[in-house]
Amino acid sequence: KKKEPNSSEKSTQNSFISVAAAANLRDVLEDLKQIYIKENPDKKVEITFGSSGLLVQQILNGAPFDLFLSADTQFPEKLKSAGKNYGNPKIYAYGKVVLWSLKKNVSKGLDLLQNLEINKIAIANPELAPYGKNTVEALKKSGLYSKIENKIVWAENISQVAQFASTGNADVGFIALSNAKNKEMMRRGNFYELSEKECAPIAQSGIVLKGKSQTEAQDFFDFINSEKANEIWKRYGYQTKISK
Amino acid sequence: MIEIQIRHQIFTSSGNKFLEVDERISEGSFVHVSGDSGIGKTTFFKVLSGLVVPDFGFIKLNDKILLDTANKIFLPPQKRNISLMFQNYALFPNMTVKQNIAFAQTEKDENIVDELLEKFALKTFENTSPSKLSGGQQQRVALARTLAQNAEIVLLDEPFSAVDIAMRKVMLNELLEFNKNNNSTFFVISHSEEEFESFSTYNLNII
Amino acid sequence: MIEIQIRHQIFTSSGNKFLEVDERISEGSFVHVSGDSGIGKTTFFKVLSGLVVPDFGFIKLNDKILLDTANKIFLPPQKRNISLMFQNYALFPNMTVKQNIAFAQTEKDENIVDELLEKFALKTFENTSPSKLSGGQQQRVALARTLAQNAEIVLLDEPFSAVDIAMRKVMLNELLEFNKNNNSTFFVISHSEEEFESFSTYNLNII
Amino acid sequence: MLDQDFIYTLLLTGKLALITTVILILIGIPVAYWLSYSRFKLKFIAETLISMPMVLPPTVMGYYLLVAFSPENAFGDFLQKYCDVRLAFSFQGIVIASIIANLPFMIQPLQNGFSALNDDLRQASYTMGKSKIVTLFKVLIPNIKKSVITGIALTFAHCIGEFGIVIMVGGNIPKETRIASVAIYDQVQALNFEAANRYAFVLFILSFLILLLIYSINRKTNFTTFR
Amino acid sequence: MLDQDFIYTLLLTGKLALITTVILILIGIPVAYWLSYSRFKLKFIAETLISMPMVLPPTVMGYYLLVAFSPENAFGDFLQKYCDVRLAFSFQGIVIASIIANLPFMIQPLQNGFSALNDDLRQASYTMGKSKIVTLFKVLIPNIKKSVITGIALTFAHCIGEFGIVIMVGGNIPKETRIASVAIYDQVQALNFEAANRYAFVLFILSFLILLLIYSINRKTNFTTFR
Ligand SMILES: Nc1ncnc2c1ncn2[C@@H]1O[C@H](COP(=O)(O)OP(=O)(O)OP(=O)(O)O)[C@@H](O)[C@H]1O
Ligand SMILES: Nc1ncnc2c1ncn2[C@@H]1O[C@H](COP(=O)(O)OP(=O)(O)OP(=O)(O)O)[C@@H](O)[C@H]1O
Ligand SMILES: [Mg+2]
Ligand SMILES: [Mg+2]
Repeated sequence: KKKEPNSSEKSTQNSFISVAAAANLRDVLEDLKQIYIKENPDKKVEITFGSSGLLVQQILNGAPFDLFLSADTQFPEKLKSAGKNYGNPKIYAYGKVVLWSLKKNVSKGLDLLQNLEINKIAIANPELAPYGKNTVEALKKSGLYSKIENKIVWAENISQVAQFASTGNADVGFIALSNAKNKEMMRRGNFYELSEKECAPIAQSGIVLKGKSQTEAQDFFDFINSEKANEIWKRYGYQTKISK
Repeated sequence: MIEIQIRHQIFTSSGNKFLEVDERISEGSFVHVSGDSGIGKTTFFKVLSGLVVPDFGFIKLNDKILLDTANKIFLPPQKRNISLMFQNYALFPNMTVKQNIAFAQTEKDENIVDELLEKFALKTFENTSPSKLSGGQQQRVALARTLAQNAEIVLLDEPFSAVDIAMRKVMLNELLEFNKNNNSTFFVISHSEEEFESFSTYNLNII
Repeated sequence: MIEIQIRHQIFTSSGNKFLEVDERISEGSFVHVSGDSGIGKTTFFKVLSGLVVPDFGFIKLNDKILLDTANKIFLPPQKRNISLMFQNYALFPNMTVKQNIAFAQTEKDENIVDELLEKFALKTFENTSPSKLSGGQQQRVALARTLAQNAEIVLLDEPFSAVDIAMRKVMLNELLEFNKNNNSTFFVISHSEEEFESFSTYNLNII
Repeated sequence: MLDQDFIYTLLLTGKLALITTVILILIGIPVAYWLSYSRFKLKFIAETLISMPMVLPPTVMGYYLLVAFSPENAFGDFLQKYCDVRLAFSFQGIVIASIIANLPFMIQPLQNGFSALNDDLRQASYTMGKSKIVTLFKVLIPNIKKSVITGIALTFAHCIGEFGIVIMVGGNIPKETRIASVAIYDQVQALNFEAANRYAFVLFILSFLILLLIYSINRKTNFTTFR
Repeated sequence: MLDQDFIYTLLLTGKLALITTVILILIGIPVAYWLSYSRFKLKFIAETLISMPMVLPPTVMGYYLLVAFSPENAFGDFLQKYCDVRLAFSFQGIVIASIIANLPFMIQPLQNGFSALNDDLRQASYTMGKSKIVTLFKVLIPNIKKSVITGIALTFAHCIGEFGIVIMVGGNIPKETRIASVAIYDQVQALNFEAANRYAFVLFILSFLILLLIYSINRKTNFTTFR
């Protein structure tokens, strides 16, 4: 605990795994890490959270990460085509979209959006965030999109949507189920979970990267995908399988 | 009639001392203020003009009370109609010579500015920044500016220290003429006593 | 022997003019520099001390060439061993009176500093910031500081303009004594000609 | 080379920077004046407070503003009910955010300027019967021109580049709150490097030209004779 | 109230801010000196260039630095091969990034200070035989103390709060590049608002105290007699 290896030691000490993960995985991964370390006391796992896009930038420019857990499936493909990979991209979880509100009762579902009391609807930028992309697709499919288009405020990512909605500046917002299950978000507001039919779940994939700790990283990634981990994922609002 | 009573503690070469003035001076006088270096002449001017509030002070100009510390009356410098020529000139670097002089006028009158420029041999520099002038030239600008203000009381802090003898004569005459024509009261600090003996109507020696 | 040849264009009240000096002055002289206001006296001092580079100039102090524009020789102010008392004093606000004087010394000697403080009646203010002094007091600090430097050539730009007559005598005597003891050459700009007539060994009138 | 959207975005950025800078001059001058001339003993505490917007990460600062602007909150509620303004997601909102974020960049140079000025100038103007206002505008400000220019340039430049607080308060609404720095950031996030480079290049050149203009006002050198 | 991690993070933040400020003083004084006293006609272009790091969004600026530092690149490769330093994701890297980002905050106030100083002081010192270096340290710098303090305070505060460029170049590695502003940002992103509040509060108070200390050095008022 006292002596943390620094970057130069990392290369020599193979039991050290450096993970880059999408910011919304923070709580669940911390939990998974604790369990993994308890089982493998000789291993060290260090997780850096950030926006998937920025983490990919860093990896492309030589960041010393061994495993990348993206919030989508595109970024790991990009890393693969850049030849940074050790293994192949693999989906580790699916996220679900929920409609969340601080004050309004959203239990009735999407129809509420047309309500005149709803002025601002926060959605993540579909060009940057897969949750935003799937939300927009869902709204288009239901025919609601054109009716509420002028109420939408675009956020950079789902965290920001959650901030807009949880402070009451946006009346409702589309966030991830995992966000909605956060302690503070649970306490503050209520949410409606969009069914798989209403909105396609968001596949999130990860990829093991080339490097000195690639085999250890693969082991950790396998653990994340194991049956044992399923329970944890569910608790935090992720699915590990979807009905095809 | 100008009534002045001041008592103000200052720190001089011989330790703490009181600057004490108690005078009644009739309007239109030409007062020569003298005293050792550091005795409080400049401070006296700053008290008159309202830039320094003395420990105790009473100043009355005809019926107008400018200062009465006992009754907490303090007319700010802006309302005293007293002009002051600073020992270090305090010319405004952002204005030309002409603008400096014109700025001081309460009633704008370009003719007067031109006249002053002419008399003090400053015409050539009217559009120059005062920072580009020689010491004596700057002093002349400062004097012209103070006169341009046309105040009831004119305070001049060593107005001739940096000019040559010929120019000094010109300036002095200008002052006297101004003094007579406008019936304004002049207080002039100067170390060359002889020069003033002949025409000063009052001698105020600060000790 | 000090050889001075200067030709430098300046802008005066009568338009552009050449400041021209061509003199040979023996070491240890006490030179009284006179001339109309704005004629170029201060500029002449700045050329001597190296703060202004003239259009044409040649200055030689014994065998040392300080300036020779024709041959592109220019000794910077730091290397000329010429001290200059500025017309506006240029005292350092970050230092006390004593520190100002001590700073100028090339060889530190606290006794000399104390002596100067004593002679110019500045002892009481030795730990005061110069910004808190009266005009005359500041001028005395500036003079003391210039003497403390103990340079071969001492340039004084109106050193007595702000002090009273008694103090002026003290300072003048101090200068003369210094001039004799150290065999340094003094150039003094002053408008009170009479005062200098009796003891200046040379008169340099700039026209 | 640039799409229409980005041109709108640039115009909006310019508008935000201009409005912020102008308002900050209007706020900055009296505040800096007070900080310089007041004899209030504890004004160094005020100086410290003015710097404080800088120590919080802009996005976090933005989050707190969101909380303050929220209609759930007394302040935000008051604004919405009685003034019919909603600060979040509006141009007004990002102007306010941007003013807070840039406060120190305007006030600090101005205050420095006033303090460095010889106090005799102010006193001389007063003895000429000039009011404090006339003195401020005719004597003090013209003599701290360099400080004013520094304040304007720092504020302007920071306003262009700092988007954390803006994006947090304003979201990313085209023609309303989407400024150039956000657009560039988005392109970098989406790994569209070429678009990002193109945008950044244009922003850089335009800002360079504007700043060049601001600084060139100040060009004349003060040291003519001495080498 | 605070976990051990956050204490490490605070220490790292302090270290970064301190090192950046010290290096920037060392760089800033000569640069500002040159900008103030050089008679080079085009120096307003240099002034403009110094402000330019501000107009790009910090993350984007960080992105360009990341590319420059990348071992995929000639410069980064050279550093790694021949000097055995890797700038990206290391403490050295974020120091360099932070220096670039804060350049204008140190240089501008210093330059303003030098320019506002009466040039006679410098000339007087020269005629006393004092070298340029002695003059700089004994005469010029002590007389622009207020500007130096402003420069230090602005740099320090901005260094604490600005994380965009740091997170991009340094990632988010505990004890190496993870500074407090990044930690707070992380907590906000993870919607752990209470933890974020707690962290922000501590950071705010600590910065407040340090800035208070810096500004209080400057406290003495210059206007004693005049009301
Ligand atoms: N910094 C400057 N820049 C440009 N011109 C200047 C500057 N200083 C002085 N001058 C001009 O050069 C001329 C000579 O000035 P100088 O200061 O040498 O005169 P002086 O003989 O010392 O006068 P005085 O007795 O009034 O001090 C003046 O006419 C003045 O206008
Ligand atoms: N700003 C100031 N702060 C504190 N003390 C000052 C200040 N200005 C002057 N003094 C002190 O007050 C005393 C009187 O100063 P004042 O300037 O009034 O003298 P003075 O009679 O005008 O002298 P001089 O003929 O030398 O100009 C001096 O001893 C000086 O030390
Ligand atoms: Mg005086
Ligand atoms: Mg002169």
